[in-house]
Amino acid sequence: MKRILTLGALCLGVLSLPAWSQKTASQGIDEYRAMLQDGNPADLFEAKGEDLWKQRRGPKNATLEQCDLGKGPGVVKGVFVELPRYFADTRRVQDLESRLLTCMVTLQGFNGEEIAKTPFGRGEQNTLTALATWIAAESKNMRFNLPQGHQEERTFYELGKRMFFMRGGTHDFSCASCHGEEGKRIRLQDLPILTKNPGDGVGFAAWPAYRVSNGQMWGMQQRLNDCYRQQRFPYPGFGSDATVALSVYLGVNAKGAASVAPAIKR
Amino acid sequence: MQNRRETLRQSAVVAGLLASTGLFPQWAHAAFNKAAFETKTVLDAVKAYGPGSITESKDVTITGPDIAENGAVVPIGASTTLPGVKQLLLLVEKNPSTLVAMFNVTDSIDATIATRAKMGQSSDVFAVAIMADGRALFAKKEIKVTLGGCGG
Amino acid sequence: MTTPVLFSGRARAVGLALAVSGLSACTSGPTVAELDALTDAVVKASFRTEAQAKVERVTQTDETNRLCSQADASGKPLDEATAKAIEAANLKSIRWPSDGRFLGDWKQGEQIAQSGRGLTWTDGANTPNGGNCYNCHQMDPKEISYGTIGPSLLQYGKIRGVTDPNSEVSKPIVEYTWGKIWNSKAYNACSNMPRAGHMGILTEAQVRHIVALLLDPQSPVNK
Amino acid sequence: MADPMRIRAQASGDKATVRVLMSHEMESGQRRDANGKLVPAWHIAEVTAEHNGKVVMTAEWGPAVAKNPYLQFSVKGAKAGDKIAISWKDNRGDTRRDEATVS
Repeated sequence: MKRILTLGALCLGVLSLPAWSQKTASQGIDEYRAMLQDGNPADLFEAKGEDLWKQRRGPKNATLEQCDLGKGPGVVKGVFVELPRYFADTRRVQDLESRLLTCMVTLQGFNGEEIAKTPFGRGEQNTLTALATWIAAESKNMRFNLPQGHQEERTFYELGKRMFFMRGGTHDFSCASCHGEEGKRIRLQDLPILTKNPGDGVGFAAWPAYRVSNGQMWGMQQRLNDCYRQQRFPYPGFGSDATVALSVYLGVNAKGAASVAPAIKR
Repeated sequence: MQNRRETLRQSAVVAGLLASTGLFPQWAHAAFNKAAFETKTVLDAVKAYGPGSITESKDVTITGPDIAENGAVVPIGASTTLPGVKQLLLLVEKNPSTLVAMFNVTDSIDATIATRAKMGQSSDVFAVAIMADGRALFAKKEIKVTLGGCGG
Repeated sequence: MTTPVLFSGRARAVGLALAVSGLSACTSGPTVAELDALTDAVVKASFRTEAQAKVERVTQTDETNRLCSQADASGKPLDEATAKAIEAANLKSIRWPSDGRFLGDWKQGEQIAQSGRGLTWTDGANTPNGGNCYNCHQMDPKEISYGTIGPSLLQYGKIRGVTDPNSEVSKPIVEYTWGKIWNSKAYNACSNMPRAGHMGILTEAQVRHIVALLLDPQSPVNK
Repeated sequence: MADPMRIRAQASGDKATVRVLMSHEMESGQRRDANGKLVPAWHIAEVTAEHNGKVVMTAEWGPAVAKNPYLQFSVKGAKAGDKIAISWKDNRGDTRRDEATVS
């Protein structure tokens, strides 16, 4: 794990700021976040993703330009705000990242199982993150509208709801422990309510995002993975049905929210 | 706005051409002053570029947030309206080494630059303008560093 | 299967494909019971053990978590009798201090309250666990970086009239405080709060320090 | 080779604002790896900005510039169609040069 040592030490004892009133501190943090909006390093990953989409790669030396992300082969604009969805060819509900992986397997000949097992931030996982960043960016400011026409999409919504409320781990946490009520926060971090549309560019509508704390670009799969880590849950498989179902639940709830992805986050 | 795809394509071509013809810019303009980046105080860092003392000045401005949610990325900037500025320095007093960045300013740019620094802890942050006449003028601002949620 | 199994575990792929394709033929959609069973299958297939985060943490959750999760997902709170039964079972499981001492050192309690470490798959197995208290509660007024998922605990002991935690009159509050930290579900069946003692998050000594942070008149919480 | 920079240069009045994002680890030299060994500093050390081929600014950076660095400055007299080039060199000797057109 990457962490600047001096900052790592802070993590144990978050600095107390005695001279600061509550209001001033949160205003100060809003000001800080606003300052970071101009010049989001996600741009670097976006450019890389676009390049990777058009590059001949893999054992089949092919591009991804014929990849079908839900709106037909090669259509990129607008797909992000309608994923996850059901795909007839794989007969599965897939999110952006698991669908991209399918295309890397079918079009380019990559070994999907191997890539799914690769830790985030390494090898072809970096490819998936960059691709997801670019594809998300192509739907910037569009509004979420996940399809629920297919029975399996509705089943996955119900499954995702159960995942969202599932308490477990050593701390009995569920997603709802932190994201089930309006206006709550952990430390100074505001928590979006995810049982309904939390607003434009919040929650599901903000990932992939660049995280300033570790200088990493994260897709939704990694975001959910880290939620589960902090929940003290065991490790969710990349593109597993649990994570895709949860995404369907979050995405359907976010209907109408404008996407700001790729965002910049703390 | 400029089409990004075109920009990138151009960039790559230019980089390739220059690499093959050896036309990379002359690094002599900015030979890295390693000693300056090893100093532990604001004054010592400034001394590494010549001036022997520093004076606070209203004509120099340091920009940055009052509070940084994460010390890994803290937006800071330096500027001055004074004519005759030669160099702008950005420093974080309590970092292991104080100097963050030094900019050689020419008449072709505004004496206003902004970047992002790492901060290990809450600290005074300095902008120093080294003038053509050898004076070093500074402005400072305290930036508090905290972290938001911390699940471990 | 005609479609390639791309990256899923074999058990998951087979189990789910059968379950879902069976369901998709049915126009009215799966029943609640079918969905519950499917959820169990998906959980089993999706999660794996990583370092100290064992898969049993989700495949073998206890009755308390199971019933509360179901209630949350359905949007219907538990009925009174079930809630009382859960509380009674959790109350029975509380381990009271072995030496009769409820209060430790509030200064150590503050450190434990600050720490959010421990028990994730990236924490070393020997990392001392933190209490995560400030993530959800306000405590020492000097710490402004506190969460609001739980109630503010500012002046916790003072507003409950605890001037001498060792006195007989303070006993019910002291015991409740210990019990709440040890097993929050003993007092509120589906509380959001972890069961710090019961689930082995904090040791007896650590719980003692947290109790002191909340009840010691010298603690900044009560200043 | 390092990944390309993202350079945006926008003319406004008699100058152009240049915003640059660079792809670089900017390893602080303070961090320890899993074995407790200090990870050596690895950072962009020298930066040069050119306007139509003429050097308008140079800079020296230490490892305390944040990862994936951001730089903003304004070039006097730059107008739409002009070229802005940014080059960097890190303390391992890696270099990168990218160019953008002022819009």
